[in-house]
Amino acid sequence: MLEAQVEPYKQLRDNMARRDRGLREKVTTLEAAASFVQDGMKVGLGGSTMSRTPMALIWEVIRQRRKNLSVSRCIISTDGDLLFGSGAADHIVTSWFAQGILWGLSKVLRHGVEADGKHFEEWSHLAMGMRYRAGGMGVPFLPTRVMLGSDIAAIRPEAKQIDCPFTGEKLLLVPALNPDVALIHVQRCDAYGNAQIDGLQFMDIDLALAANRVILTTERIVSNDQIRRAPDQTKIPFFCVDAVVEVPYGSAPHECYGHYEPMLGHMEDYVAQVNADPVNGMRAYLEKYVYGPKSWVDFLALVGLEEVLDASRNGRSIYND
Amino acid sequence: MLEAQVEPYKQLRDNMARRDRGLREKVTTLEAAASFVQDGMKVGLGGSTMSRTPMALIWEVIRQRRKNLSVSRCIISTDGDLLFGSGAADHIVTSWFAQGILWGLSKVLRHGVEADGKHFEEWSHLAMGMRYRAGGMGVPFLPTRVMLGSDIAAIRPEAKQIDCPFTGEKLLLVPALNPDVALIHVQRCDAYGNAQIDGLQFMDIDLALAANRVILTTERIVSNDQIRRAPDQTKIPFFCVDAVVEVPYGSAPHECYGHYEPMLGHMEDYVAQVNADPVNGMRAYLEKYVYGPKSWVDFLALVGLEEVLDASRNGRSIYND
Amino acid sequence: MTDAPSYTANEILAVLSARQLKDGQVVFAGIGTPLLAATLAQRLHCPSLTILFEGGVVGAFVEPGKLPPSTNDQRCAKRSNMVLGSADVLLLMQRGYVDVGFMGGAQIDQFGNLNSSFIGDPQAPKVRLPGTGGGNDIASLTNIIVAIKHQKRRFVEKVDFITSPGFVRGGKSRTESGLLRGGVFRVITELGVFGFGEESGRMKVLALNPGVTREEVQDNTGFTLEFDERLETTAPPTTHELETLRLIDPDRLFTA
Amino acid sequence: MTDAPSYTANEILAVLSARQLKDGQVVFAGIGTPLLAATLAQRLHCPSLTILFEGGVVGAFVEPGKLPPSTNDQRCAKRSNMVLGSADVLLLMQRGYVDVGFMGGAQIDQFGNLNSSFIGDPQAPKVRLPGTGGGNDIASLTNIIVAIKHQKRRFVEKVDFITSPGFVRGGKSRTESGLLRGGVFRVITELGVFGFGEESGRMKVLALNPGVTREEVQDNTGFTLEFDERLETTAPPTTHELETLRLIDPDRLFTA
Repeated sequence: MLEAQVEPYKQLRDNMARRDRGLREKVTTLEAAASFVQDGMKVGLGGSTMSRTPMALIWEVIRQRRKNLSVSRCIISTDGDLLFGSGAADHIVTSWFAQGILWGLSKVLRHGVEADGKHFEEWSHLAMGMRYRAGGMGVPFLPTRVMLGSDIAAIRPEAKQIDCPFTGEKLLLVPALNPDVALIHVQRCDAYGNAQIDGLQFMDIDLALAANRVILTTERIVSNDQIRRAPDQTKIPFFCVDAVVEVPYGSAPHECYGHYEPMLGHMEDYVAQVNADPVNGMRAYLEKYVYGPKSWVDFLALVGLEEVLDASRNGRSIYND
Repeated sequence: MLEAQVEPYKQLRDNMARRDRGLREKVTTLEAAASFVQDGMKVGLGGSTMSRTPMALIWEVIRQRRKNLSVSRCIISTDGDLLFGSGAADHIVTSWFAQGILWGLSKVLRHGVEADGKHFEEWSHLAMGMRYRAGGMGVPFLPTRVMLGSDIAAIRPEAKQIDCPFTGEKLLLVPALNPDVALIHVQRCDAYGNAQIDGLQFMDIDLALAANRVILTTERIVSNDQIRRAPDQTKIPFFCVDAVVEVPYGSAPHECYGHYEPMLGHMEDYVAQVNADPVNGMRAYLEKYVYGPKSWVDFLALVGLEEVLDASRNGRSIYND
Repeated sequence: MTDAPSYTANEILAVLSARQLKDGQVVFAGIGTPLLAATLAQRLHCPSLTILFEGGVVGAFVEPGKLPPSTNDQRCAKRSNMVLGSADVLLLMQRGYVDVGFMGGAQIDQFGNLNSSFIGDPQAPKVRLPGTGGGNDIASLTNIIVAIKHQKRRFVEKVDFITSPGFVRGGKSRTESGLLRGGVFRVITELGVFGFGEESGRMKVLALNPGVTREEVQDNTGFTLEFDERLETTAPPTTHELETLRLIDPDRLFTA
Repeated sequence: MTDAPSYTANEILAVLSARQLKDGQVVFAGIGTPLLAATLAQRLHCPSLTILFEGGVVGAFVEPGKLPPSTNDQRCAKRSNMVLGSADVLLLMQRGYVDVGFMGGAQIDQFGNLNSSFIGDPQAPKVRLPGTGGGNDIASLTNIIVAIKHQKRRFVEKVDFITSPGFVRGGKSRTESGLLRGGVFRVITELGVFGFGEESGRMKVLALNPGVTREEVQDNTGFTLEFDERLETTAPPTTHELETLRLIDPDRLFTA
């Protein structure tokens, strides 16, 4: 699989020309939105580690039994586990893959890569950012001063080292990444897809500009009037966006800045179960929490109201002082 | 003058290493701040056309009788006139140079370039943006798809055309621009220099990151506490900033988003006077409005209280609806 | 029409330009006639036209009677959908989000190249013009409509300087220069509407404005014009179009 | 000291790391010990230390008892000076705004190269580690301090995989690789403080922690260590340092 192949500009523009970029309402259901993701696609995920992960969308993609996805994210976490463990993705492009330092290595990642033929394509964090940024700018690469001299560069011939035509300095050119579809969760957007993101943006803006389709879930759909009262707060313009779904707690059990912190009780139980047995533990988790629930609200109920309310209180406390 | 020479990375880093980037209060006077600008320096200006122009700083730089400046800005306007006309600058790097469409060509520019040996180094607007951005990113160039096939590229051999090593496509690499000092006016910042910009940002963020020194004027100095209540609204981090001056109406007679619109009566009179005679008209304007006043407030008084109040009412009206 | 309304050259320029836009498009508009025409279209047949300005505005709605003196003023941003950096709004165009760019120029040639930099020799210019601004970027990255006054000194065989590329030297020369998409597809003047030969990249007359003859347009042009086989006559500005235009620009800032 | 306070290995790691920072510096800190050490320094001798996190935070102040589970959580951003994109905070380092990077790793070698990617053959790894995150970027772009547990399997002659470059193969090889600035300048472990030979780029012992012998540190290291001519003994963590540390991490998330 040659993931880092750069899309020729003509193709990128032709794909874009076919998109409906007109001002129109795009509100739909989680099921319909997730169906933009088809087998074998390159999928980009918003957020980072346990923050603003588009969990409800990933959950629905897995429920729709997608296969052979190549998934990229700046830092991937539980979402990477679920995508590998469910068989939805066999290729993950990121700079770091684990639940977070509290829980050590991901055994699901380890099992997938060491024993199950899955690929974890590693780039430095800045390189990931520059790959999305090049994709969003409509250029085939961006120059960086990282990865040089390291074995990451050695195993990533998709990046090209050059001597700078201006200074003679060695530089690494990282190739543009234009996912087929990006899944992004935001605090609020309007029905057209004009999105505001509070606090940490991670690589979401570049990702949204780079992707050939963007699906937003949002804690809340607000009026276009409200968006237009503070246009300098819009972080993703509506014409990048192809579908909008209102999904409160759409990042659970991860956090959404200003709304809720991670649901750590659920995360503790999850990690204990899948690290004890990355195959059967994961299978049981998927059955109970992904395939089992009738709806996202049903999933939240399984996480537990107390945990959800605790996470919310912690999340809102960022604005207390 | 070879303006587009790219600073070698070692030199850029060594300059940076010598800067005091610690958290410290930097509030000073307009006179002291403007003295960061020394003869022959490369000076970058924030804002664009008639918006958020760092007019008070430029005014003070001219009063300090600086010479041989090379000044860059995304779009330059009255400020370019004053810098050429006063003799402070002999080289201007920009994409567009005029007062604005209402007043046609700048006769000061025309006189300077056609008859007085001054240089107007033209780049496309995107190229200007990418030059500052490369400078801010610490890379020697950025790739673009503009200027190709045009005579702007023909007269700008400082930009280099390449065949993309990924796609074979023709690209133009534009060289990084790292001004010696940037002059930027903002709506508010704290005493350390953490700055918020409302509305149109233009190229100010990239410029601030690219420059080797940054001088801020601000409508208002606020507490660090206020900045830290909304850290995602900080647009320029304090460690980019070397001096802070509180100068209400610091962009007059141009506009400052949300505070005041351009003072069009003054602009009308100015343009009539300098376009009638770009040498003597300009000399008389400088005597009266730049060298004459005892202070910036004195200058505002010459513009006239009614005009200042009108501009303020119009400026604030952006938040009426 | 018996009581055809009267109008200025700039007014028919704005009205015909507005007619070129389709609802739902994303249009990048320069200052002057382009801004006016896009705003006019938005109030006529394109209620969901998305207007972008170089200052960093996405989804603008300019208020009638409050035309901005440049596309970098706060009036352009008021109650818009998004405000971002100047380079970033141009990058949207490089990425392909924009359908149409809308611009002016001081000089245009048979291949649709625009000059807004130098009259005379660039090394020792007779007139130093203001320069490209975003013009070169718009012309390089998207399909453009040019609104320009029709005068012989403006419509020249070869511009003194290519600020904003059209079909460069005609034929495949635009693509060969590395400009893989976009290009000038319409020129609007007070005399007519112009397109370009698909193979040649040379300007041709698609329609003449009411009362304008072939001779008149040729006489005002510095190179030999082709006329389209299906040459049309432009429908004159309607009372509704003109009234709406005058509502937007009551002070005739851009339509005098 | 007669009543020397007791402490864990992770605690002395955090305290000695904190001591490496100077007031007024700009420090880029990874999760775990680096975050803890930077926060500790800020509460001890560096009240105006500017802490950056990979999640996009500039000028952070982590609240005692509210340690974030990663540097991408909102707890990192609360009441900070600035929040921006993840790539942009790393670009600040590429531009040169950062004085010190502060990171961990799974394996380190004699030239200060760090491995956090693979144990064994990268093509068929025995253990697939989490990867570089921002580690490679920090190590490539700025001067770094590494805080790491001192075990023979971690201190190896040659790392299985260079995730984050130190002095690469020693000598001038770092610069020759294109890494023109930065480099590892301190390694802190529970056994001592280490620097690097200016010419050789090889690790050497600068100081031994209280009660640690030359033999003990050599026995726990997979390559031959040089000892600095002016070998010092680290002053033990003070009661004030430990109390402050325990106030910051009362649940011993990072110091167990």
